[in-house]
Amino acid sequence: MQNSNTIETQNNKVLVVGGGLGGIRTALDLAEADKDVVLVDKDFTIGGLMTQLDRTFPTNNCDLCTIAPHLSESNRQEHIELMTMTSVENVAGEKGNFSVTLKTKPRFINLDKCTACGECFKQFPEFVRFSPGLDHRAPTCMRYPQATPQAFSIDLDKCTDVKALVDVCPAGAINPDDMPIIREIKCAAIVLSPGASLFDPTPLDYLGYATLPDVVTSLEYERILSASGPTSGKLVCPSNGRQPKKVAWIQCIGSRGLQKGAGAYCSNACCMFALKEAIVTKERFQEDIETTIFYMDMRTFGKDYELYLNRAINEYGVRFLRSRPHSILQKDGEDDLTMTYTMDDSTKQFEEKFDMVVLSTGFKTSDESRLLAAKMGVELNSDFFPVTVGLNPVVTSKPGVYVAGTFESPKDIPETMVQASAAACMAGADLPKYDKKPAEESEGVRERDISLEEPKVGVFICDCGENIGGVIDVEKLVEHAAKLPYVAIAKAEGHGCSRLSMANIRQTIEEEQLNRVVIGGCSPRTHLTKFQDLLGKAGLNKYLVEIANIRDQATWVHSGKPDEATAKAKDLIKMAVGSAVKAQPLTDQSLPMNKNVLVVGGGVTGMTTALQLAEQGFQIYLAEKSDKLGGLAKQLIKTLEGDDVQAFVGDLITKVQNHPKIQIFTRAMIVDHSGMPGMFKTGMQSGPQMFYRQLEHGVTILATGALSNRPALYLLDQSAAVRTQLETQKYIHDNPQAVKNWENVVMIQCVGSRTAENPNCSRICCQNAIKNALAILEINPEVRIFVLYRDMRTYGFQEEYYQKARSKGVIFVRYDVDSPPSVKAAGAQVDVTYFDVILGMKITVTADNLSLSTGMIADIDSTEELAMIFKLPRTNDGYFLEDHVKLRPVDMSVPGFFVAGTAHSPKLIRESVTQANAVAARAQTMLAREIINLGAASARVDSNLCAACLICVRACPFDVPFINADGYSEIDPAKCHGCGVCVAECPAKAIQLMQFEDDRILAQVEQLFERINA
Amino acid sequence: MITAERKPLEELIEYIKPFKRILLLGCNECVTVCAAGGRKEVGLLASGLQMAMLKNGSNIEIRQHTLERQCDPEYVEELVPMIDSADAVMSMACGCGVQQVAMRFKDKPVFPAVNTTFMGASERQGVWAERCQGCGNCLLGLTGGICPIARCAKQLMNGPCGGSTGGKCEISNDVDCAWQLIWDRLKALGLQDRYLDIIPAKDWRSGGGSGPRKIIREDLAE
Amino acid sequence: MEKFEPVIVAFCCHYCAYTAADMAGSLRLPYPSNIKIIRVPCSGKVDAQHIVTAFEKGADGVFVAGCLEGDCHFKSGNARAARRVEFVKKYLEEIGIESERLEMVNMSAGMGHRFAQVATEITQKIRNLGPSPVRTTMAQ
Amino acid sequence: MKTESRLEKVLAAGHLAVTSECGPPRGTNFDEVVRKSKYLEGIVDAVNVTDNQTAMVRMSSLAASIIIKQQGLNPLFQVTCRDRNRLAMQADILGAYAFGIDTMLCLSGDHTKFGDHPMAMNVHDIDSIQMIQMVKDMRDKGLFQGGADIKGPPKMFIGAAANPFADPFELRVMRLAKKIAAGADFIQTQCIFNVDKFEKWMEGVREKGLHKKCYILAGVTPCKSLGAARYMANRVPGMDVPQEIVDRMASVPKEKQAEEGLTICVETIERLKKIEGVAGFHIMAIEWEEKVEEICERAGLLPRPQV
Repeated sequence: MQNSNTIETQNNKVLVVGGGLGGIRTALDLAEADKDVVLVDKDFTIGGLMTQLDRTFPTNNCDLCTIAPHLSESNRQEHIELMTMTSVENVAGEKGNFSVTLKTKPRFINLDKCTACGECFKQFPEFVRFSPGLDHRAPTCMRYPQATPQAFSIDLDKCTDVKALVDVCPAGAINPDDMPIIREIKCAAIVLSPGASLFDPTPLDYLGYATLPDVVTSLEYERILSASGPTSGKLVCPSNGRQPKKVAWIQCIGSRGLQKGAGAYCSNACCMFALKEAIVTKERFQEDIETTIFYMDMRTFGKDYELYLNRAINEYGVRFLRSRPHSILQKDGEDDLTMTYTMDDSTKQFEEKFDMVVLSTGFKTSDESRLLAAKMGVELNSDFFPVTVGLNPVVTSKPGVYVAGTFESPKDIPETMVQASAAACMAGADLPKYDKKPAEESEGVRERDISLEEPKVGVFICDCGENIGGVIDVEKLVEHAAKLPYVAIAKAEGHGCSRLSMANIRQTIEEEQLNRVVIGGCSPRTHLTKFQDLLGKAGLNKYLVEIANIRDQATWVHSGKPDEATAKAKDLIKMAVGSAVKAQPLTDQSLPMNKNVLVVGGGVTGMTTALQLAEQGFQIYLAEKSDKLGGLAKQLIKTLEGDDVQAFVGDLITKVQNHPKIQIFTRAMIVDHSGMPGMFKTGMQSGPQMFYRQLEHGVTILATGALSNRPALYLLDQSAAVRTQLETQKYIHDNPQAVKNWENVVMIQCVGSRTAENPNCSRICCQNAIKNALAILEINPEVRIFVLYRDMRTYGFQEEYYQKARSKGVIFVRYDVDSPPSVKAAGAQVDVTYFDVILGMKITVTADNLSLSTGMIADIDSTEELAMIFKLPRTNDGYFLEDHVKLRPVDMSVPGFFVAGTAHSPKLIRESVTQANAVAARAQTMLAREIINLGAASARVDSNLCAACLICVRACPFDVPFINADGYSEIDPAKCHGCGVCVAECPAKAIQLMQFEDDRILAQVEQLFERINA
Repeated sequence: MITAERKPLEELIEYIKPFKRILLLGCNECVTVCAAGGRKEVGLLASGLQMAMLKNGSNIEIRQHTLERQCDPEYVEELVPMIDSADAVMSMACGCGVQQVAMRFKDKPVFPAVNTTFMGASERQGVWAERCQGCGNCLLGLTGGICPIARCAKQLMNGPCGGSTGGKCEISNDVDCAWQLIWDRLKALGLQDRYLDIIPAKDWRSGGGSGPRKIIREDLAE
Repeated sequence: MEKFEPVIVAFCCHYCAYTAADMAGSLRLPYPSNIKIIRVPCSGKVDAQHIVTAFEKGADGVFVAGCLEGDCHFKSGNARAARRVEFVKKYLEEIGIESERLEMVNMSAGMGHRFAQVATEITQKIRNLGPSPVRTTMAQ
Repeated sequence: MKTESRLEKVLAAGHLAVTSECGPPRGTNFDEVVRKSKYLEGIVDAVNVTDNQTAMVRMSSLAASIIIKQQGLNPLFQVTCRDRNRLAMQADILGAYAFGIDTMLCLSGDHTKFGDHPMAMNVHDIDSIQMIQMVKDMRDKGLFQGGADIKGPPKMFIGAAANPFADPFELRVMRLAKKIAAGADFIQTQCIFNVDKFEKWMEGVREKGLHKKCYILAGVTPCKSLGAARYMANRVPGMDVPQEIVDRMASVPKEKQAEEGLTICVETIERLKKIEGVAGFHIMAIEWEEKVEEICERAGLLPRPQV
């Protein structure tokens, strides 16, 4: 790209600012929905914060493997233009027609040529940057191996000998004359997800972060644990390199207004973050290490997060201290750290020694992003987070500009992903409707029929610059390859993946009429798709290519031993040829897409989704179990933030009822279901006569909601003075006079939640209590309100309402799960007796009103029935279980199914609305397609061999195989995940996994040992 | 289903030592289902024998073939074209299959590769348990659908012996007391008094007591 | 006879072990060239037959590498693989091949170091064991 | 009177009967049998002669019974279903009766697993209840099970075993009823340590009036040592030795344990005497025959009545 100011005219695209996980998700959702995206990131590679994490809660998965596909995916999408090292200079225009000036810093490296061979980095590490950007304490040459783009960048100012630098690059990719590029683009909408930075504890000298090397932030600890981190995964104290015996975490650093410069909000993710680090630490070192978490409230309010907390306590023996740390210091002549702290139930000061202390630092908006907001004309709140409109947290004060992720407010990865998708949905809706470009296959070349041909293999070997060529003699390799059976031609191909070479290979395939191709180069993980596309263009079935990974598996790891490297490369190529010879053309499974949508559940979530998708022109069937729309929200009056829920719901209902594209079924009951993703058939009975009809639809969205819990505890339904928070709210609203006469009000938290029967946290109750407490005080400032709680879980900005309630005199008293409060009837009132930890005595309050925070429980009956009919997984407590807790929070494991709102887990309205929009976006990625491509890697049963033994049926991790009417095992390619477990277990050898057929695997084995046997 | 288990390799090697060319047979019925002698096991055994023989210094040639059902002569006919190129046959089918092959090819030594164990049902993936002994005169109607012949260590037909403890058989804690099961069933069905009828001494003729058994369906038999 | 160099087949699952091997590459972590990787979608795809055949053809060692326990991208494939490896180990003993020649290992995609380390350790172990009995007899 | 059996006479006369047992030697030693039986002479009404007890090969119970008969005692000929098919059983019964052996006990027999021939086939051609029926028909109808006439049918006094302590407990009384219905004249029970549980069982027995339809001899065993008590408590299937018995054995020094064992045994008998429906005692002093006399003495069961 040359340095001229190119002026864009089209405004039919979305600008996404920030290439972190959220930005990538937004971009992918839009792109997969056939919408154009410009994704800009100021960094050298995309990936953001998550690429620095070792493992993530609550699955303790390794992130590299989970995030990598997403990154390369985003690189491939033809709808996405990726601009790294780029920042927003200026914004003009309005929703639907913005023009944005972007500035790209010079990388001094031509991305088209660079192969990330690393030569330049080897020679001039001091000024060549390979995806850098780690925090100062965790330097590592590589942030993660799947960096996108796979390219270096150069800090030319530091460069002393430019000539030498330029010459060192075998690909001639270094361009010292590279200039900053100013570019103006037009777009219809903008999504901001630049993320947030983390609180810097340096100024807090009493924590010793600046002076004591063994005091680290949670992210730094993460780097130390990470396999790709500075210590390559060895846990050691930075000061002395010894493995710590005692590690402590201090929560709420930079959050809840606790320290100078801290945000007044709760940073939302730190509790789980610390839990995870403690658990992973325990997992790895068990008895050898002691882990302690110093905290005020454990805020594990997310889906199944409470279980995670219980595991930390019961299984891993992580120690929890409800306390306020006072200072950390290192006494003279001691290596270890001394922490002084006070417990919340006494004023006594304690001292304890630790080898390492981890500060759970919270989120903070960065100056850059504040600047960005200013440029965008986005209004910020007192915490410098964007003010969002009404009940939709991704909508800013500036029409056409949307926000997602930690830039919007502190949050963890799943919520970031949800918001990212929601933002994609909102932004996508702003795009002008335009005719879809012709689908790819039309431009693709017609495929050559090779069924009658002898295998004719072409072997192309990359030197990948020094990477391969520098270690082994590629020409020798070519000679050897040429002699292999079925090989018609073998060539050296320089940088095989460079545009030039790709063209050569394509030409050779066509001229020589090759019918199999073997590439000797790098990893199929990163490059297979690239070469598959190439074959397609050359008129060959894309599954006829095989890659021998002679770079990552030979030259890179045996560089010191050229002979061995050569010998191994020969073997790898021989194996690849053997496998390629057996390769057969495969057709991707594909189905025509039915573009109708079935939305189950007519609450806020269901209606919101329905509306969004209807607006995009899709036919919606909205099925509601009860006789009217609105769901649980009908019982709500105001949100904590003061939005009028009834007005909102009423408006939503009218819109839905009047929308031509939405067909509503009330008293609807799903009775049967069949078909596959993109072409479902669902039977439903609805209306007073339970009239049956079958709907055809391509996508199913579950928004069946949850129930408000009502356990028979604390005289609920026995004394008139006892109400649920829901009822309290209504009562306050309807009887202000009565409220005026109240003297004492008590609220009990976690009623029927966080118990043995219902172990999870209901998430909404703490803010409910605060909401009602404040409302009561509005009417009757004299009343005394006692809130009996276990942990106050007012996450995010709710924390500020919590503080407000405290300052207004609401009395918060913690009770222990083992000694809950007791309630006795006292005439029209009730006597509530609780044990006050701080006073150390029992106290009885005669309350005019006792509000029970009963929270939510799953609608077990409906979810169970639907789960059975749709064959969907559920959590133990009866909520629908998403496919991937972190990366696919609203997708179900069965393609074509999505879940949103309280059917997923307890939520506030705004959170449900966000998920509803997210689901709309995810659904569009499917609905945009004309056909659904299911890939080719699926298991196939040979019915002539099948003994119907059921072993595959039992072995399949996804319950896909079944014995069909003809008495043979049948595997639906649309449902098969392609793991091959059934293949390996089938006693009749009746199953083969396409692309990984047994004869191909065995061919590799045979080829490998050919030499030995000969 | 008939269940079977592969014989120890040594025993099999002893059988085939004298031979150079082995035809290794599988069966796609019961032994496939109980993972003892299907195509997969045939492949595994072929490799195993190959290697083991190699260690004994002899390089043998093993041809693998799996029949749809080795206990039916028509299927066994399939072997005609390949039988001459083998010095001996080893079959992973149940005893019936092995004999069927032996009967068909009188001049070929035929060896069993599995021990045919019992008629069983699969309890779960990879677990099979004995359920029937083919006594030829089914008692299940009297015993709540649980067979005391196959499942009681003493084949007691009139109730549990003194060794029944905690629902388990005296011979092992892993074995359920058949009579406990029967009793529980009868109670569940409200048929307790069934138990009081004395089941008379069994006529074992139907159970093989009077030599090999045969079933003839006149209408079908030719 | 010149110094014995074993040939070791590594069946690596696409999502974790194979990625870890790539990472060992990009981190330039040397390990013995005796290791030859075969890529499979999931360690659960590795058939007992594949392993046995590898030995039959002359492998001195085999290892199956899957995701960390509980992290299998196909839920439980790695657990099944582990059970299968145990089964084949017993079979190898029957055949007269030391079961130490076969191992199941687990690693996450990030663990380039672990891959290199495992590769080195296993190679060393097989070196000490010497050539597989099958291979020696084949040689004669 | 169905038979000439002394045991039947004693019981019919309403006396508390006493039986004990004598395990044949694991060899050919004739005198060994004689020696053991001498301990019991005049002490008991019948001597159980076990049939390859605990599935260990011993001198055949038929031969040993004959020897004991020749010593002037009354053998109680035991036959299990484990080792013989119905032909062999009937043949032995004829033979036994020919030697004047008129009392027998029909058993299923311990499983071979527990003995010294675990590899042996368990015959179980018929089960114990079917055997009782068979013997009854031989006696009362004079027919072989095959249906043919017997010339001189064996007039056997038919005994069966019952274990009040095995599971399922509720079946235990019904099973007894079944044995009686099949033709059992008397019952010898498993050794009783848990008298309460036995009492519970007897309630059931009395409810059905079974104690009127046949004689129930309560089985007792003296513990030789703490080890023996523990062994019976933990190892022997279908045995119920309450913890307090074990503790009581443990509470005394090793050299006094045998004595304690005898005392417990005697106390047990005393308690059992009080239970309605108990018609006598079967004292199993395995390899301790010499003590049977002392037990009977102390339990006031001597002298034996003349009938």
